[in-house]
Amino acid sequence: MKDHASIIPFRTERAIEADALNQNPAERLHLAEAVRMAEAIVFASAEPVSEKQLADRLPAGVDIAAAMADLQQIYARRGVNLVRVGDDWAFRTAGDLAFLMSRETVQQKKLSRAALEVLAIIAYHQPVTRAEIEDIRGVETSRGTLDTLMETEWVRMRGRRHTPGRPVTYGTTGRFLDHFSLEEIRDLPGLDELKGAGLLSARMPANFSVPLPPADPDELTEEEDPLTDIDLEELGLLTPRITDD
Amino acid sequence: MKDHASIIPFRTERAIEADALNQNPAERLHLAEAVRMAEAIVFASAEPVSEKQLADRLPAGVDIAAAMADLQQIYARRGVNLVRVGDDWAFRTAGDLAFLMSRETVQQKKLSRAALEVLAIIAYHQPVTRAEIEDIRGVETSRGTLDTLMETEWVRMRGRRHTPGRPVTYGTTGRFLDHFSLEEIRDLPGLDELKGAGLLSARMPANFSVPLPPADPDELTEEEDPLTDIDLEELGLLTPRITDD
Amino acid sequence: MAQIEDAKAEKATPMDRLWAGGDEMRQTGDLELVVDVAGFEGPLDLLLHLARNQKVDLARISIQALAEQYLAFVEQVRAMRLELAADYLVMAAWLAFLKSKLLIPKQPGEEGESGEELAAILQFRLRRLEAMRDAAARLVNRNRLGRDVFQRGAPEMVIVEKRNEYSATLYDLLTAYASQRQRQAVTNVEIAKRNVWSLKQARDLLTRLVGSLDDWTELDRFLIEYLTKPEERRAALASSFAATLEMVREGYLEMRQHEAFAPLYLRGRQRDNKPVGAAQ
Repeated sequence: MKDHASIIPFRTERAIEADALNQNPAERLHLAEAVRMAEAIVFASAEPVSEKQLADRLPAGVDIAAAMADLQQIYARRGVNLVRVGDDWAFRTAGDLAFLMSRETVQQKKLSRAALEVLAIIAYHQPVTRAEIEDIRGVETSRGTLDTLMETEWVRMRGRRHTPGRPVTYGTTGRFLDHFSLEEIRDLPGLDELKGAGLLSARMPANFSVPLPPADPDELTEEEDPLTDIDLEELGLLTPRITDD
Repeated sequence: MKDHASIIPFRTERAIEADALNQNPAERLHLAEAVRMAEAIVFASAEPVSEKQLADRLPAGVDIAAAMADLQQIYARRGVNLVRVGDDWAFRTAGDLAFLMSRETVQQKKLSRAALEVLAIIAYHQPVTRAEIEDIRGVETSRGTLDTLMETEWVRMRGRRHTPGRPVTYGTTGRFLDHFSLEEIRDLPGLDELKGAGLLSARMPANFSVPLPPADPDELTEEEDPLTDIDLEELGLLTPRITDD
Repeated sequence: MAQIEDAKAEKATPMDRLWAGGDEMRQTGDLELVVDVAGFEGPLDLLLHLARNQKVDLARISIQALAEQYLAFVEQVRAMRLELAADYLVMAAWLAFLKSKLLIPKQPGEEGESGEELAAILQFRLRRLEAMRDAAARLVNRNRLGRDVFQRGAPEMVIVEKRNEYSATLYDLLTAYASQRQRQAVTNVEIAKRNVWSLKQARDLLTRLVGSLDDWTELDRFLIEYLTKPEERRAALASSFAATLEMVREGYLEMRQHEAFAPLYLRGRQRDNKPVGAAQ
């Protein structure tokens, strides 16, 4: 069953012929066999394998360095490469295929009612601060709701308002337009359209209005300052730079 | 010094040339890249990888079967081989290098003779019920034996037989195939011969070779007297029963 | 007795019995057989062992001779007053029955299998068990994972990143917005209230504005530049007036009015004046 005597050579006839010019065939076969053995040993090992460990297990007299150089060459353009880790040898996924080693799992989620409300207010009233959102909704907005909206990538921090406390202003993103199939933010229906669609009562108070979002939501208004790196650090969106002197 | 390395290709140039005749170059390149990706994915995993998992991670439209056939051929004579385990694929050290690898052996759990016999019966007779296993062995199977086999994850409950009492049926798992280096159940050693000889039947098949009867079964030998019914009754053999002193 | 102990041992540590034990030659001498009965996996196993001792192919074995051997074995065990498990005795009885059937040719019209048929069934069972035993031996000698053949020793983990994907329709969005705004608009009283100056707000404002004034000044004039909406002005006046009264009482302000509905004049408290509610 375990007929080790007949190890199948894996080199092509041509290769052996070519080699015969430099080495005698027996020697060449010997090295080729050692390469296969080293391949199996490195593959099966939980840790990178040192040349000493290989020497202990390969037949006596094998040129380990030559065998490993062979093996490295063999795997050079494969999906898996033989690499040096310190002085040891190990197989690793080829660098250009590293993306295969991470995978995203996507979970479909529905936005909560609160998140939808906040999102809509941000869309219509942008640039809008958290306090203003709360004002419009008449309830506090939980931190989680805004986080969720940021995670959707439909909402972004735009800048900071020129008012005491310099509150952060929120607005929508290009992804928001994409997701809701809007060409531009001003395509959001206005008061009359909402009434026409039956979403708003026809008898709203006279002073009730639906704001018209800015034509170009990417441009900061006069009341806004751009976000700086320092702002982002404060908001916990950038890890503070370690300044070493 | 290391120039010999370049002449140990995974596949012969000739083989690639031959392939090129059948496919256009772009298609060929596409498959070659898919082969590299599949190689990286399967190589990275200790456990067999299913074709479904591969399909999920390779570019759409790749002919997985063709890619794996290619890869299997590429590795056919290397120190590490690509093996099929049921519908899954795995890299395993080459079988002929067992003599080299066995020093890595971790002390494995040894199965009792009874457990091994039960395992063989489950493998060759699956789906098989406990009663059928007991019929084949002529002895009760202890609960522990089946538990041990289930623990190894080589054996699983498959379902229930459509017979009165709806007994549970047992079968082997992918791990069983993997452990015993089998591609599929049909590769069990001697399966066809056993089937042909009728030795995998629950009951004696009609064509089972009946022992040669004596030349004249009706004729008693000289040492024999005919038995009467009274003899049989005296011996208590007409209705087999347990005699205890 | 040995068999029972063995059975217990198997239950306690099922792993400890080596399958390899089956390869050991069992003793065939009668005495050893008796002692070794615990080593058999039941009567069929014992029969198979006896059959192998006939040293012929199982297909050509004499079932009759086998039955006799088995019965002789059982007799010997009983003579030694050792107990045998029930299965062994059942098998003995069945074999004795088989032997008798083999001796008497099947009568026409007789029910059940003939002796030959029963012998064939026994032979089938023995061959099937032997086949499974051989199969087990072959299986166990294959290249086995973790013994002869190895998997990747340092598997590279696939990092799984979990990401949430949200979905909502424009309709969801608009419905949420419209109904929320409408809800707020209907319970709109708060919006009016928001424009009412609280006493404290009015007082803070007055303190800031009036504190440094020495001359009589109309109250309205302080407020008019702040208040553009008429409804706000009314509310602000009311709060300011209340705040003014409070501040006069506390002696920070002085206040006067010539007649009803005439403008109200305020000024900061004069140092020489006594802090009394002069204008009341």
